[in-house]
Amino acid sequence: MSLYTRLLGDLTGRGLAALAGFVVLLVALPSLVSSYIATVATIVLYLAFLGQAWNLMLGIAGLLSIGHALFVGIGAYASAYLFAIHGVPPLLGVLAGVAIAVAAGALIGYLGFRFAIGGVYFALLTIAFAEFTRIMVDHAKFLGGTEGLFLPVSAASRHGFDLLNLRGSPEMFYYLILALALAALALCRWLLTGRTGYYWRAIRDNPAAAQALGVDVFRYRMYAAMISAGMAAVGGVFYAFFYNNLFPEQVFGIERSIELTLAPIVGGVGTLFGPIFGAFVLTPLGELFTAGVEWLQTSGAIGRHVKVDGVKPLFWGIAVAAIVLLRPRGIWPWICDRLGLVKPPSERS
Amino acid sequence: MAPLLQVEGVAKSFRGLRAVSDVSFAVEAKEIFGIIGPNGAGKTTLFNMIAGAFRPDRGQVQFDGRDITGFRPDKVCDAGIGRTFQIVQPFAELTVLENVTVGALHAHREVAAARLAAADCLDLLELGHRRHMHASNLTLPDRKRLEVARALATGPKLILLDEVMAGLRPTETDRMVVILQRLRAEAGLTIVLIEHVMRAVMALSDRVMVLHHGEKIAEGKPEAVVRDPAVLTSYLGGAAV
Amino acid sequence: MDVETLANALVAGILTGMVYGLSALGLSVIFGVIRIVNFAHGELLVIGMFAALVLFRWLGLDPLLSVPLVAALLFVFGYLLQSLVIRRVAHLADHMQFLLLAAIAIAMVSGCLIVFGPDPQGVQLDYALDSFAVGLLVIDKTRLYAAIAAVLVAGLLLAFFKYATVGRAIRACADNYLGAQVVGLNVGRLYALTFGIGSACIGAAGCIILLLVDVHPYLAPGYTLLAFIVVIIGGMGSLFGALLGGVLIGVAEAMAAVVIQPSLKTAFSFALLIVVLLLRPQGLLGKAPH
Amino acid sequence: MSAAPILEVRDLDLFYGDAAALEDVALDVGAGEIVAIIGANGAGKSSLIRTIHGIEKPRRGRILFKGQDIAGWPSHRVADLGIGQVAEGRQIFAGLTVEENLDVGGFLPRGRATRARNRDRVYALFPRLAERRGQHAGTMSGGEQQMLAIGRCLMGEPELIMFDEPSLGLAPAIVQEVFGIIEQLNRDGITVILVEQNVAVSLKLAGRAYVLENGRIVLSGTGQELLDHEGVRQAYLGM
Amino acid sequence: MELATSRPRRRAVLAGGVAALVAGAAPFNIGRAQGSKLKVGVLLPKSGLQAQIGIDCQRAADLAPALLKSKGFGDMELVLGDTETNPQIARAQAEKLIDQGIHVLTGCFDSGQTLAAAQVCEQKGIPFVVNIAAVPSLTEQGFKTVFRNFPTGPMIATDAFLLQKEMYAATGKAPKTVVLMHVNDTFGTSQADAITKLIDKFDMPYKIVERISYDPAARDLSAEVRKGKGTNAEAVWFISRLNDAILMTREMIKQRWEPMGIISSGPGWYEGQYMQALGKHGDDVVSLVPWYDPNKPMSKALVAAMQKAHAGLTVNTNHAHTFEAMLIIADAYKRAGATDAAKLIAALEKTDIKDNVTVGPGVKFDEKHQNPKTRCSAVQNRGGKNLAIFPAEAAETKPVWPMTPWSKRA
Repeated sequence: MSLYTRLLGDLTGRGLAALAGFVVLLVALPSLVSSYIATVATIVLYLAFLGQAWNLMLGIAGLLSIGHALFVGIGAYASAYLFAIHGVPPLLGVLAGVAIAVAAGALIGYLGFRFAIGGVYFALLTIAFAEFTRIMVDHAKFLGGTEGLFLPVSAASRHGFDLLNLRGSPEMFYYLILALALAALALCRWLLTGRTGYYWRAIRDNPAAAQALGVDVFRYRMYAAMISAGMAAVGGVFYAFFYNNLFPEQVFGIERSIELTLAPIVGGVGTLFGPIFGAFVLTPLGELFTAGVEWLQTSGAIGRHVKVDGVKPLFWGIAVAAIVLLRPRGIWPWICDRLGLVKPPSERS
Repeated sequence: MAPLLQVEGVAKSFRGLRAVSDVSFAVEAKEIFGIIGPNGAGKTTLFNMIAGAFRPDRGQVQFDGRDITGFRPDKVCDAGIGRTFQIVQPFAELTVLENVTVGALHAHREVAAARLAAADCLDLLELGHRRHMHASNLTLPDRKRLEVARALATGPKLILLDEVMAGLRPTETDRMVVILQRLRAEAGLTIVLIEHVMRAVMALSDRVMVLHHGEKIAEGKPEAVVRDPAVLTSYLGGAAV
Repeated sequence: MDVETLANALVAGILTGMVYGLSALGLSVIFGVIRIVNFAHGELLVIGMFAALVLFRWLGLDPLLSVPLVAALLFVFGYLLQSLVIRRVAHLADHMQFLLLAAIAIAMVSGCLIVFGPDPQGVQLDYALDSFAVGLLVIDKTRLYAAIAAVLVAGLLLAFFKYATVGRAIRACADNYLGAQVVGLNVGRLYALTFGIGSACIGAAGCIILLLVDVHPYLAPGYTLLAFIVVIIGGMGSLFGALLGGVLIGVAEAMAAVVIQPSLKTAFSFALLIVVLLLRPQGLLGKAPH
Repeated sequence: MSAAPILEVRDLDLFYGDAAALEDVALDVGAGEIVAIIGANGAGKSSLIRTIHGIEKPRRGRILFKGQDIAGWPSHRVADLGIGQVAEGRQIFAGLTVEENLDVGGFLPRGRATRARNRDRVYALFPRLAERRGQHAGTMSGGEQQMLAIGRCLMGEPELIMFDEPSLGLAPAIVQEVFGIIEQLNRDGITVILVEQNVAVSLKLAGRAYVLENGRIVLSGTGQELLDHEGVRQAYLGM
Repeated sequence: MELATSRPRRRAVLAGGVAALVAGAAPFNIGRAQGSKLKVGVLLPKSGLQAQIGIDCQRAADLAPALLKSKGFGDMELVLGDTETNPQIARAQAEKLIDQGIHVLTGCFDSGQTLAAAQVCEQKGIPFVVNIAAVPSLTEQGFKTVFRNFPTGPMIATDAFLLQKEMYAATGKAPKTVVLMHVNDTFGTSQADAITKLIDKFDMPYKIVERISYDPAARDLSAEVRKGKGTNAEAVWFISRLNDAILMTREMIKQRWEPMGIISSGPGWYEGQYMQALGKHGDDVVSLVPWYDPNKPMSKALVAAMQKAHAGLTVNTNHAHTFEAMLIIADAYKRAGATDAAKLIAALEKTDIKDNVTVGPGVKFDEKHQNPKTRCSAVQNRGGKNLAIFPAEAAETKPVWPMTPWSKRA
């Protein structure tokens, strides 16, 4: 099978056009909008990237992780520590971060699989590891502890472009995360259409039957956990160098873990484009609510001193609950069907 | 020559209830071997012990000159034994072709080759026209056939078929009998089957073993076994009522 | 570390742990029967605390006396939540239930934030700063009262499940769903009742905790995690397990704080959780899955 | 059929997703009868019982119990009309005591007022349950659990009991005992639907029987007619 | 709002819809006409754990434009942001404020949040006058656009030792042992580090017997207090936030821990809400903190304005330093005569204000953009008010030391 068929073979003409249009739009975006919106778009792409990593764990290997911030944090802290303290460029730091995260993913996966901890229990195991790590990093002086770990910035990074050291302008980070998100999409697609992907989907649907067909279920589940952790760590490196500051609570906190599960769940677990689509719905939705609340304030509909901090997350929570109740398979499969972007199985090669 | 599959004195209990006690039998290469017995006789438990789903409490399973007792299911498959499940276990979200491809990937490195081989298996089981349906939408008889196709696609030397005829109409049963006979003749496959449909058992089996309450009560040519008084009693409930 | 400090920490840990156990009971009941992991647990607790706070401000009601009122309020809330919302996602996968409850939780916290603001608020009772001295021990009054109240409420709940026919019917639903349908139990209504009872229990715990802790909306996630740890250690669905888990965590945190370093104490809870998950995933008093 | 029908099933279809489990099923059960339903694994016997009992929702068809159409009713309402079920695998409450199991069985409105009396009757019928009333049901033997399942069902004062594979996993001596109880309950006036793999026994016990294949009724007649039927003998009796 | 009316065509949902959503999220302030007013971004934690403190700081910022205009400074317009007590949101909010066209930023009270915002300002070239934040790295990293008029952690620690010596000498009562209890966050940890590092330089009469760190989000501090009491130290030195300060005090009373006195360096213990929540039990705590000099004219103006706006509210560190940051900005704007960032930064570097609010000779930045001359005071809670007790030149009353035991408070 050619690379083209493996990556894009399932798309209809309309689907290809939509994808192409989407990519073109994303490439052109920074020159079209204000820097604030470009930052929002960067965060959207970052969440889209992490969503795909997380999706491998649940959608593919059937493991619900609510502690994925652990792997993100490992990538972030490892690369930032090496860069800020020892001057090691992130291009090397990413290797260290990924290696540690993959080892952590392997450890958690091993414990989860070998001790047959499934479903909600596995989720809590991941939370426990993430929280435990957070508290440990809180007390790790060499990582800055609660005082935070800071990467040096300067005015030079306003317009600069230094990929080796990941120092540069917001545009550089935008295109970097765009490239990463698209690469992640291609990687997942490539894996899914190959042997590994068949095995993963079989294991997700029915592990006992897969095993009877000669699939080493444990090994392939471990692959999923490790790849997912490794990808999350790459996202963590981006996080560290984009934000330039790391605090344990901000990096490992359970809010971070929950945040990165939202896009794939809303978009559609187990689908490839779902996490990306989910991110593109959710983050702007949140920003919209913020803008809406501000508008209500400036227009005088509600007073400046009314407690409005809660209004945005209140609507946001209601919106997400509505999505779960109305489109439990996620929004993306529904859109995909309605618009005819993907070929039915009978037309695939 | 040693038999292809040799089961010696295997036993299994669940919560103190003996499901299988000290059953031994041997299956020669290219033989079709039937296992019959009333529900709850321990037939499926016996299969699960051969296929690695349960580890026997006692006894040994030899296959192709190797001791495979207590192997994991995937290792048993690697050794050359394919199996179907009595309660069908399709990959519900995958299409029929993809279901069988998972099996075929055991025998073929490349996905493309595996898909071709899977398509062949489907044609053989007369499921070709359903290849793009999702497995969850198949009728029960088609799911049974899918089970067989998937197990076949792994390229086994021996296949364990657990009630694959159940629910088939008489004509369909006859078709399946022909297919299985052809598999033996053309691919040299050895078949061990659990079956309630006596018509199929009688037509297919070289030898039949009868289990009752976890114990072997008879073994031999099918015509002889069904006249065995012990067998008749077990089926007709003897003095019950 | 001297004996006096250790003894005091141990006693305070046990008393606090009983309150932890009560708050976790609600989670355990709901999970044990409905198999729903209530990720909005801490939020319900915070709502209970705010309800008790409002009753204190309006009527000057001691939170211990408002336990029945707040429990009734949360019962209704939980009953409606189950029968109107959660019932609809019962057939969905774990992660969808998790997301729904997380979304509901966020909405609830935000609602509290809008109504009550972010500041910690507490009740000032006449006996708030009193304590008893017994030999080496100095036991503060509120903590002792809270523990007694927690044990009473927990005892009431245990008696309900043991002796009331409705309680037995709920246990039957938890034990065997199909069996419950077969004997003609109205499982949907019993589930709603269960969620209501679990929520009432959380509400009672909220009133009691208000004696010890000032309430603010952001308390919620911490209590959700705490209850999870307690329940998993004790055994999901086991009521005695929840109480035992609560006391264990209460003592472990108190001891870790005085012996090692307070800022590390929650790490011990998580480490304990990991160990229990690995060695005995069903929890100390939980039953092994069938 | 000798007596007036207590249960009539007409045009019943049941689907799981797109797959049909029952198609066009029709059957009649007269008051006081024992009716057997036989068929291979997966033929739809349990699905039929679950649909009658309201646990599965049919796509089409009518289920008339004493003239009232109960198709699509939830199981707690069906049970309260007097339809009981002794389910496959017994489905007792393993973590509850024997007494608590019976208590929950009498939770139905129709059995609530007479709960104490019904319990005494069950204990009289199964003295072994009385001996073990405080014991956790999960710790009892298979036979005792089956007695408990039947006793629990009786707590709801059913007029019709559907037995699903009552002999499964039981030792031969116990199987005989169970069938003896079924006969006795029938003599006491309870109508019985019996689904049983042990085809010969159930045909001997039943006044009439239906054969289910692939979700359709393909044959019906008296128990003896089916015992003598060539196709039934070949398919289910191993001869 | 655009989005509500122009619904994207279905066919183009994938591409156009996303663009519309993103575009729809554009804040309304973009492109607002630029007036001659100086737009000052005020970024504070107004929700989350530090909400009350952020809101407290905001009160002073709100007073500043009118008060400073009356003193002859130019027009200033405040553009507000909320960090939600979260450095990441602080960063995003800083970007958003800059996008909204602010000329200068002030904030963020908390060290972590301030550092995160400082990175954005540095990257975008926007001047940032820190109101409160003590972490040394803020002025050690070589930021070109960041200015701080607040003492660094080591400066606060140094003053804390000096002021204590002064107090012990004046009262003749010094503890021999002290337990240091600090909240485990950016401020608490860096402050505690500075204290343990510097103590040997000052030949203090006491030893620090134990350093106890606790979780800022802790719900219940009974075990923490128990551990502190168990050290049998004669006095206790806290570095806290508001909520934990209240909880700590209650637990100390319940556990009948009667130290010689409570010293605090940092927020929490001097705040109005603290004294309100604890009443008589909130008295006698000594806070060694940056403070205003009640004798300076500008301070008097601030106190008067605050009395007018919020009757009963006493001026504290939060107000003094937030207001002074506004004063520094107004002063630079006046001298620069423009809203241009480069000119403002140049003017800020030449700042030399004598008529200020806080303790010390005035405001003048060194080459690292730190005001090295700003000083701390010792203030004591007395009858619900903060009274300065040291240094002598900025004192209002005599100290109560040792503190009145809990059981003997009327």
